[in-house]
Amino acid sequence: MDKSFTERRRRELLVAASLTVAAALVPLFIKNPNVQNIMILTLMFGALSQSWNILSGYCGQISLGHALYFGLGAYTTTLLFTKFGVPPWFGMLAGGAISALIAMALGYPCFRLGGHYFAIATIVIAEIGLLLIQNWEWAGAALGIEMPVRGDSWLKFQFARSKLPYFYFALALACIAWFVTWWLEDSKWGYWWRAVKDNPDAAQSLGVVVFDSKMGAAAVSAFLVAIGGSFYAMYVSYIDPGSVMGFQFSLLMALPAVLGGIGTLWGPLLGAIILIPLTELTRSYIGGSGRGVDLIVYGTLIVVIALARPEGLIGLFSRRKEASR
Amino acid sequence: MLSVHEVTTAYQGLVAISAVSIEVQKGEIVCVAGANGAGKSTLLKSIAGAERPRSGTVMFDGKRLDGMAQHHITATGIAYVPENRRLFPRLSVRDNLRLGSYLYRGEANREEPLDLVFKLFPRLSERLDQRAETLSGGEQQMLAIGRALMTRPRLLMLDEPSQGIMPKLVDEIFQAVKLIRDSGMTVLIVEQRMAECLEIADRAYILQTGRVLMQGPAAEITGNPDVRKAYLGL
Amino acid sequence: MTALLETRGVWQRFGGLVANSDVSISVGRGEIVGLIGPNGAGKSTLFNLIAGVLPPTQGSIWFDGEDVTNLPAAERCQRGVGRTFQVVKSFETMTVIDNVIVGALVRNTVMREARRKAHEVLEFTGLAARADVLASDLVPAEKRRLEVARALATEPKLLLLDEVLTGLTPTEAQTGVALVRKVRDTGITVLMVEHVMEIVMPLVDRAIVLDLGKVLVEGKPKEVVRDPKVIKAYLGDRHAVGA
Amino acid sequence: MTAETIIQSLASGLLMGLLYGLIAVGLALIFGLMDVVNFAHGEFLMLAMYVTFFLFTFFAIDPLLSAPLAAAALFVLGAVVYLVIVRFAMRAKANVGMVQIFATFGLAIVMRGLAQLFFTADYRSVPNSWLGGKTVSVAGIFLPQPQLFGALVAIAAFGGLYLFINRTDFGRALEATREDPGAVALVGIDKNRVFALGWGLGAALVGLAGAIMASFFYIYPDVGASFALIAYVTVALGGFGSVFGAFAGGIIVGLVEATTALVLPPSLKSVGIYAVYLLVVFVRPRGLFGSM
Amino acid sequence: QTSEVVIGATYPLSGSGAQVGVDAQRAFETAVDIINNDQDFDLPLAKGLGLPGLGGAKIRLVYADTQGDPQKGRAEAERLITQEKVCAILGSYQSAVAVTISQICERYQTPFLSADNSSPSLHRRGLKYYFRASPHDEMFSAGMFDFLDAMKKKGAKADTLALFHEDTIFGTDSANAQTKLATERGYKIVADIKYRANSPSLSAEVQQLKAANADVLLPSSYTTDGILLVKTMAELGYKPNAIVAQAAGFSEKALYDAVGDKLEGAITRGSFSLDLAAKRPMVGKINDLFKAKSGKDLNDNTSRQFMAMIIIADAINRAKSTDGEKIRDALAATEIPGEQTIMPWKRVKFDDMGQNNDADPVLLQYVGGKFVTIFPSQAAVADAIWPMK
Ligand SMILES: Nc1ncnc2c1ncn2[C@@H]1O[C@H](COP(=O)(O)OP(=O)(O)OP(=O)(O)O)[C@@H](O)[C@H]1O
Ligand SMILES: Nc1ncnc2c1ncn2[C@@H]1O[C@H](COP(=O)(O)OP(=O)(O)OP(=O)(O)O)[C@@H](O)[C@H]1O
Ligand SMILES: [Mg+2]
Ligand SMILES: [Mg+2]
Repeated sequence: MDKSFTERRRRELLVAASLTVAAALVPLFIKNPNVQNIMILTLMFGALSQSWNILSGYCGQISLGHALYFGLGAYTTTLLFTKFGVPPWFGMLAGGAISALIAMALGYPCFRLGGHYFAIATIVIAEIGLLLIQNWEWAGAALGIEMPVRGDSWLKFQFARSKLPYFYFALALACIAWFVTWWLEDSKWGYWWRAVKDNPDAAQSLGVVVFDSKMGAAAVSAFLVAIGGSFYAMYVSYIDPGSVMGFQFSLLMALPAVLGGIGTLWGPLLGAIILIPLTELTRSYIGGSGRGVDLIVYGTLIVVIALARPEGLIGLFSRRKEASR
Repeated sequence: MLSVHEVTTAYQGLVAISAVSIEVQKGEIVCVAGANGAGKSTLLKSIAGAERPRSGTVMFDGKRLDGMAQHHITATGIAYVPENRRLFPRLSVRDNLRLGSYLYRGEANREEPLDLVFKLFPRLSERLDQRAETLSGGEQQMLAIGRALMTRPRLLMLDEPSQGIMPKLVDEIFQAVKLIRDSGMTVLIVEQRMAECLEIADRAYILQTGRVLMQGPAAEITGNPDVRKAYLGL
Repeated sequence: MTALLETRGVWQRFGGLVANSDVSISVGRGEIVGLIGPNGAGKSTLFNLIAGVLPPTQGSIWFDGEDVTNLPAAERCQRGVGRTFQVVKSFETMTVIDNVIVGALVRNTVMREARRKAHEVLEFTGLAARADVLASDLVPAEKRRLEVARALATEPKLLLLDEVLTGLTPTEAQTGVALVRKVRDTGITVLMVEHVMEIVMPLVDRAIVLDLGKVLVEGKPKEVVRDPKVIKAYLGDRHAVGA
Repeated sequence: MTAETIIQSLASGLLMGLLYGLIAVGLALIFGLMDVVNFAHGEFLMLAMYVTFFLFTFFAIDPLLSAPLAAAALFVLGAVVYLVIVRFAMRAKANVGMVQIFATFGLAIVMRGLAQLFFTADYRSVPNSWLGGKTVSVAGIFLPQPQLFGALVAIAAFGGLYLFINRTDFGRALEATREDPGAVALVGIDKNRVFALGWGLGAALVGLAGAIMASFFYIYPDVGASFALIAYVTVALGGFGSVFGAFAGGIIVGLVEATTALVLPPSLKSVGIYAVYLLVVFVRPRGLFGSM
Repeated sequence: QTSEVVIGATYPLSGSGAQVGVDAQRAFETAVDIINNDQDFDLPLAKGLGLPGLGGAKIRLVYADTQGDPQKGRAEAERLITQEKVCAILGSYQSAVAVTISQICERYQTPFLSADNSSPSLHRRGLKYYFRASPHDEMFSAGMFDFLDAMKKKGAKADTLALFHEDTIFGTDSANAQTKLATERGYKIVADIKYRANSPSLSAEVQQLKAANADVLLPSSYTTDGILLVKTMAELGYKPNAIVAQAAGFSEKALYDAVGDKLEGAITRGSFSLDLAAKRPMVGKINDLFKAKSGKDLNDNTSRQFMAMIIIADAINRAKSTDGEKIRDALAATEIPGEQTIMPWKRVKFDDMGQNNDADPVLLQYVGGKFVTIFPSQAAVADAIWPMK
């Protein structure tokens, strides 16, 4: 019994490693920048959703305001770089740390709130963040900030045409998010989170410190999402409050996990692999009509997936895995 | 009156009862007993329409029930009090009872069964404005039965009504069941407390791992030495 | 040695309703104590106070020689209070083994050990065959057993059992009774609520009867069931004759 | 800042707040009934506005008169959305809430797409309705007639809804279904019917709001977005599931919005609403009147 | 020789900016019709079929939907360049999206001709491939203040100003430019109201405008907010002396359809005026062509979009190539006299930052259900009515 468990864990690791290697090879063969862009976005959203999944999927605290942490990561990196010349690598870590701290500071009052009250509080707090940045002259306010283009450089993580560095960065991000989840899944935290999600009263009676569990999940989740935000800022090299901190972004971050299977190890990635190309391709190939057909197709697919597989697409792959979860 | 014929019901492929047949005659109290997980609750759920049988038929007064929606089954005259009672916790006792007569809304005499309910459980009449969730366990059970009676059933199905009830009330509830039968209803009851239950029952079935192991008049079952040993703990 | 658990003049009010009034009981180490009383007498409420779900309105709770009145539930669990819930509270989306691991983590920081401990407890409680089943797929009786298993995994000094043996046939109940004895034999003190006298009376060393939130009678089970106050409030005439 | 400015602000805020309440109450009803946050709520509003617009443009029916028609149309829409989408989304075993959020989110996108396809992306408005642009002025305080009318409708709708829920058998069935949808069959209630009617009713209330809005607001496929978030906050502030909460929440949101704009730059006026929401739930974690 | 020249157009085609994007499609199509077919207009490339410089090659347009999102705009621009092989990109309404698109264009050495972005910072980023033929907010605002100066000289009361602007990039830029000019030219700003775009209600904002009671109201709003602003002003009984708008919503038909009756005498800056048709008949004819497609008259946005297509086609024609760098050089050498445009501009000629500084804005007044040019004097067909009715 114990053996089959360890075996499963090992198998998961193996699958992940093979997938990583396979993914790493793809851009060597597919050079089309548009396809590469879609792959990068897929990995980025996969990683973001995986991070979101830690707080909302595993720990059950549905956050619809994660754009706040994404924006904090993006803004910290960009501001440190443009105002003080700090290389984005450091900005990224700083952004992550700031986000984690803010997540905990906000968690302090918010984690007392139940279900939808918590979700709305996260939306509202993210909106406040958005409005504050939008009115903060030094940070570019509504005009946003552009990362000045200064030619290719690893230190500044800037590459004019090659997408490979971005791709591998995004791949690494997805791997890290996945691995952190994998690792935490079979740790005290992982069990605590799931217990808190299922039944906080029972969890408490079994020695789980509910508040600390939520704080831990929030910090990890916010940290990773902020790294994603930094990556976005470097990749797109322009940020403005509306596009990195908007409510829509919070939803987009949650969507892959929900469609793939919330609270599961593979759900977010699977969801992203299906959803992001779908989003991009419908917009690119039918959005040009200007008649809203892309929205109809995209929205219909979301509805259909949500209805056909309410537990997430991961259910298609193995029913047993779900049962043994 | 009720005839369950070779009913098989499964949960996600796992068969819980297989080819179970039982008969209930009008005016009887029939007791169904068996170990944990024998499928007693599943049998009641299959009759009430809370679970859909995989095969077999359920006939009630000439009507075929299997496949019918649960609320329609209630409307044909079967009232089901599930194991966990399923009261409306934040509604008052009065509203819970009133909802029992939802099928008769608009009728002047919709509250007619209330007399019977208050006769059986006078305590409920004292607590009409209390929220159901604040009742004690026993009172909740009374309310659940009362609510079921308000649907004016011809057949009342009770799933372990004595569970979690203090000894004094257990007796009251069994006495109430007898009174209910005497007022003209038929009762199908699932119980672990077989001794008490067999005292009031006319006939009994014993289920084991999803099949009917034994059936017969209550007295006969009580007298069976195997039953005495295995189920009555004597 | 002091008692393992002591409640001193504990009151619990819910709005106007007094669920516990001036309850002072004590449970000695190694005892099995039965807490009985009519529905709504305040038994589960007292359990909640002991386990730290809410602080008492008044009074104090002492565990293992220390005042734990203001400690949160998780902390009390770490100190050795294990409890089950009358209305079962399983982690529905987790498997049986995972449910138990959560409990085992209190005293085992290494995952492998927690897992081993959990398996051990499942064996002990007879749930081993259901280890990989989702808790939501268990039948009520199994869920109650899971409650016990989870609590045992926390390696408690005191185990609070709230109607875990209901809904069992007499034979099955006997298995349950044996399990409780086995638990006590491993050195765990048990305080249990149960309405089925056939189970409680032979099992407990001492019975405390609660009525209307107050301690009505306390003593050896045989004496308690003969007490006219208990018969009137709780047992009913039938048991008076039987006893 | 003169006293007049303040009074005018409060009056405008109050009128707007009643409208917010009316928009939000449908959401509160649906939420209370089945714990579903309808993310297509704003799009329901959008559709109601288009219904009103087209009735006006093609049949010259004034928004005042078309309000019941819009409500009826939305009633059908709500019931259909429940029967065709939400009913199935509820089959999920875990994370039902999220699945529903995203099913309705998908629906919102589809509705926007359909609106753009059939109604084009153009901005529309009902130019000269009976009340449009008319104002009552009392002692220098201006009260626009459409909003005034809207406020009256909102109060009437709330009153009606209150009586309906508290005084009728169907209202009781609604409450019972909200308590335990799995148990209502035990007393012969068809939960799908109750849910469908609940959705219909919730949507119909949005329909009313949309008809009123159409006489003074612009209309385009994305118009719902402006109101959706406010509606969610209103409902949460008042307390999920509480119809009265939505009413009170609406008034508070309207007043807070108006007063914030007096002290902060107006671009930050929603910060006032958000801050009040946070303050309220930190003190009362279930909103002002919420029970769940 | 290529028989086809592919040009990309990146616009919001769904979402809240969709209406502008959809109208832009019609404007581009009108221009492409004129270029590809033989038309008798005094516009570059109107006569004759296609682009003579490339052997009569026809222009084909590819649209991409940015949804108003910088990241998506960027992705679409890259897709257009690498996959659709466009040789130039036109865009993009929202200035934030123009930032990322122009970056990508720079990286791929593909010219980006900004048709209608008005943020002044766009051309100051040292990009080689960025061009803008139309004015930016500073030029527009300068035009507005020139007009105000002129009115003051005539004795009109225009000393105090109220700024009313939305909080995204357009409103912020516009307000910044206006604030600067007001200080320089000695106007007093008595209210500076920044509001949240697409607010459900503007009563509080209008309250403050009313209280400030400035001589001139300077709104910078998109259509939605414009409609709500005007309606709310009427409801709260606020009638300013004069409105001088920073176009956007105030040059959209939808706004006048909705609240035109309340806007008699409102003034807006613009880059286009149908009055020009009197002097330059082709303007009227082209407007008819556009109207046949879209059901609307050319306006501030669509006219600029139309011109952008003509200008880029002209450059490609002169470059005699679809090579990005050659087109860029041709663009840099552009010199189209004002008469060969449909705009009231002096000419089209880019400075070394890619900005055309000879695109003079005009001021239009809404009188009797249509726009009348009132400033500058060489373009004006009527005197301003001041204060507005
Ligand atoms: N919801 C469910 N999902 C999966 N399996 C179930 C479910 N409910 C019951 N079962 C299975 O069906 C079988 C019969 O269960 P049922 O509840 O009918 O037994 P029972 O005789 O009523 O037991 P008890 O005395 O505990 O009430 C059991 O083996 C149980 O595991
Ligand atoms: N959270 C609460 N809020 C209000 N009243 C409560 C609460 N918890 C318990 N009560 C009330 O306190 C009283 C005691 O309840 P308790 O659950 O302790 O009874 P019990 O002795 O366990 O009964 P049973 O044997 O039926 O389980 C009851 O009247 C109950 O309704
Ligand atoms: Mg059962
Ligand atoms: Mg209890």
